[in-house]
Amino acid sequence: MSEVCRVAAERRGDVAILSTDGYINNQGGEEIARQAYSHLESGARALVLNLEKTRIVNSIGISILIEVLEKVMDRKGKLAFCGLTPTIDKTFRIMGLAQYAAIYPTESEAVRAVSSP
Amino acid sequence: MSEVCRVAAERRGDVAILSTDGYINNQGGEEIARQAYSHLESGARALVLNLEKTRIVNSIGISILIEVLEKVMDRKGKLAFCGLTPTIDKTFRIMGLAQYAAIYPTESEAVRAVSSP
Amino acid sequence: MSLDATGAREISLTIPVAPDMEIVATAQAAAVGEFIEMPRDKIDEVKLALVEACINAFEHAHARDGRVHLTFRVGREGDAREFLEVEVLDQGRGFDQTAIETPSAEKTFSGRQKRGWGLQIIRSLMDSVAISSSEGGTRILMRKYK
Amino acid sequence: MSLDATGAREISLTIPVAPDMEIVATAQAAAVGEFIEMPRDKIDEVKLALVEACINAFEHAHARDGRVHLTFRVGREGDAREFLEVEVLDQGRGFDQTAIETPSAEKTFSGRQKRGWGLQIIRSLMDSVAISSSEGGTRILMRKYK
Ligand SMILES: Nc1ncnc2c1ncn2[C@@H]1O[C@H](COP(=O)(O)OP(=O)(O)O)[C@@H](O)[C@H]1O
Ligand SMILES: Nc1ncnc2c1ncn2[C@@H]1O[C@H](COP(=O)(O)OP(=O)(O)O)[C@@H](O)[C@H]1O
Repeated sequence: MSEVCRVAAERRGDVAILSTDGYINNQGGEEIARQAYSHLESGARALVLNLEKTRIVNSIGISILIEVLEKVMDRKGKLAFCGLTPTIDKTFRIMGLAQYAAIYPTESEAVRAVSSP
Repeated sequence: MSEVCRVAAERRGDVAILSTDGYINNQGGEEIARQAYSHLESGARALVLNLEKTRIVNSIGISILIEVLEKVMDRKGKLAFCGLTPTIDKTFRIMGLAQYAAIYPTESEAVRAVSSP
Repeated sequence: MSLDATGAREISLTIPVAPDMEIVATAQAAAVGEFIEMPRDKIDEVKLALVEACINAFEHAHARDGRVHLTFRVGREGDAREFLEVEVLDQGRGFDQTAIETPSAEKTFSGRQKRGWGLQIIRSLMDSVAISSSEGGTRILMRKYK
Repeated sequence: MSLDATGAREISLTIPVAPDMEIVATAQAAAVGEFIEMPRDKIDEVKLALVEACINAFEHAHARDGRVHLTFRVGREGDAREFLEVEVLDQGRGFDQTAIETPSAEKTFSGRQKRGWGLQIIRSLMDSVAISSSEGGTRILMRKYK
């Protein structure tokens, strides 16, 4: 378990897929936000956050993810999560994130859901 | 990391292959010895110990493995190890086990080496 | 089981108030959880609760000794299921629990108040939580059944 | 790096004298090793050295408090490589180091004396080891460079 959260990005048309690896704390959250905003600036309309390789997201990390979600909603874009462990899923539900963002088991389902028809 | 060392056995002719999973301490060592002796009693002439799924063997565990090795040598049988991590390999060398038992990277090499021609 | 909640048998861990030390502490929760063969998802819940308790101590306590003290105990209530208990203690300035507003998704999403979820997460993920706080410091005692 | 060997920043762990507690303690060594990005094989060496020091304390020390106390520190000597230091302390009866016979493969394989390798393994796997022992107890201080 490394302290640094790595965030890898992939762009498919107007969908940006960010995949995290490791603990999402404030720094991890900020790195996700930075990459997310840069994709939004360059025309991405939807974001998929794949958290498959993350086992812990702390409440500070989640509060930053909520800011990202709000920014996406402001722009009438879409955001979907995938690859959540049961604990992360539970925490997202506790904090209400699950009411505002879609959660899918797999990345392909998430990408399909947010892609423009 | 489970505390219990599981030992799985497989018999191929007169070769018994014991595969460990977990920490080898005195109990783990004794379980290996028990299974090894039972195979020797029932006609096995060679033993292969596959430690691929073990990351720690303490000195008490190794001292029991040395007893098993001596018993095998008394009966003019053969014993080979495989799947050792660098640390376990190093420890076996420190304690001189490597001088008396053969060590191979893979199980198939170990089995080939101890099989009767 | 050689570790119990009677006090004699417990594992204590002291970490400095420093970035990422909460993650180093989760390793101990995981090891003790695995020791009693607690399922992985429950261990994850204990780990996150522990993380939240530690970062609260890091952020808010201003501990006089610059440390956070954790104690891990396993036990069983009568014939009931086994549990893992984690105590997180700081020698900080404490806080008034009655003054803490319960967070809600509405408040979080409408406004600027995104923080304030730590204690709520701890209570939701653990089976029981007891918090005592005074000017001497804060102690969170939390338990998760296997 | 927020953890150093100056004393202020260290992680301490206390475990009871009980079966398999040494393995629970290795989780902490691994977490601190990963924290400084020590390679996995070196972490394994630290873990085994720690296991040997703990089982010595369990078997031989008869600690008055029934516990073994571990301290983990990371540091750097001048511009040299980073290191992980592990201290294993017991409040047991101690031993006379001059009376300990060095083990050898010959003795191990010829006779009945199969034990006696713990300290040798610790010295071989760690980069530096200092042992002090008296009637008050035993302290093993060992260091591994990254
Ligand atoms: N260990 C502590 N020491 C002092 N104050 C604390 C401690 N833990 C929590 N608090 C107080 O309780 C409040 C709520 O904590 P929490 O629910 O974790 O949310 P957050 O940390 O995001 O504010 C904190 O803002 C702080 O005022
Ligand atoms: N923590 C300790 N307290 C008391 N005696 C110890 C301690 N550690 C080691 N010793 C003594 O040193 C001897 C050698 O230890 P070691 O090399 O680990 O081999 P072993 O434990 O197999 O005997 C032990 O037999 C014991 O007499």
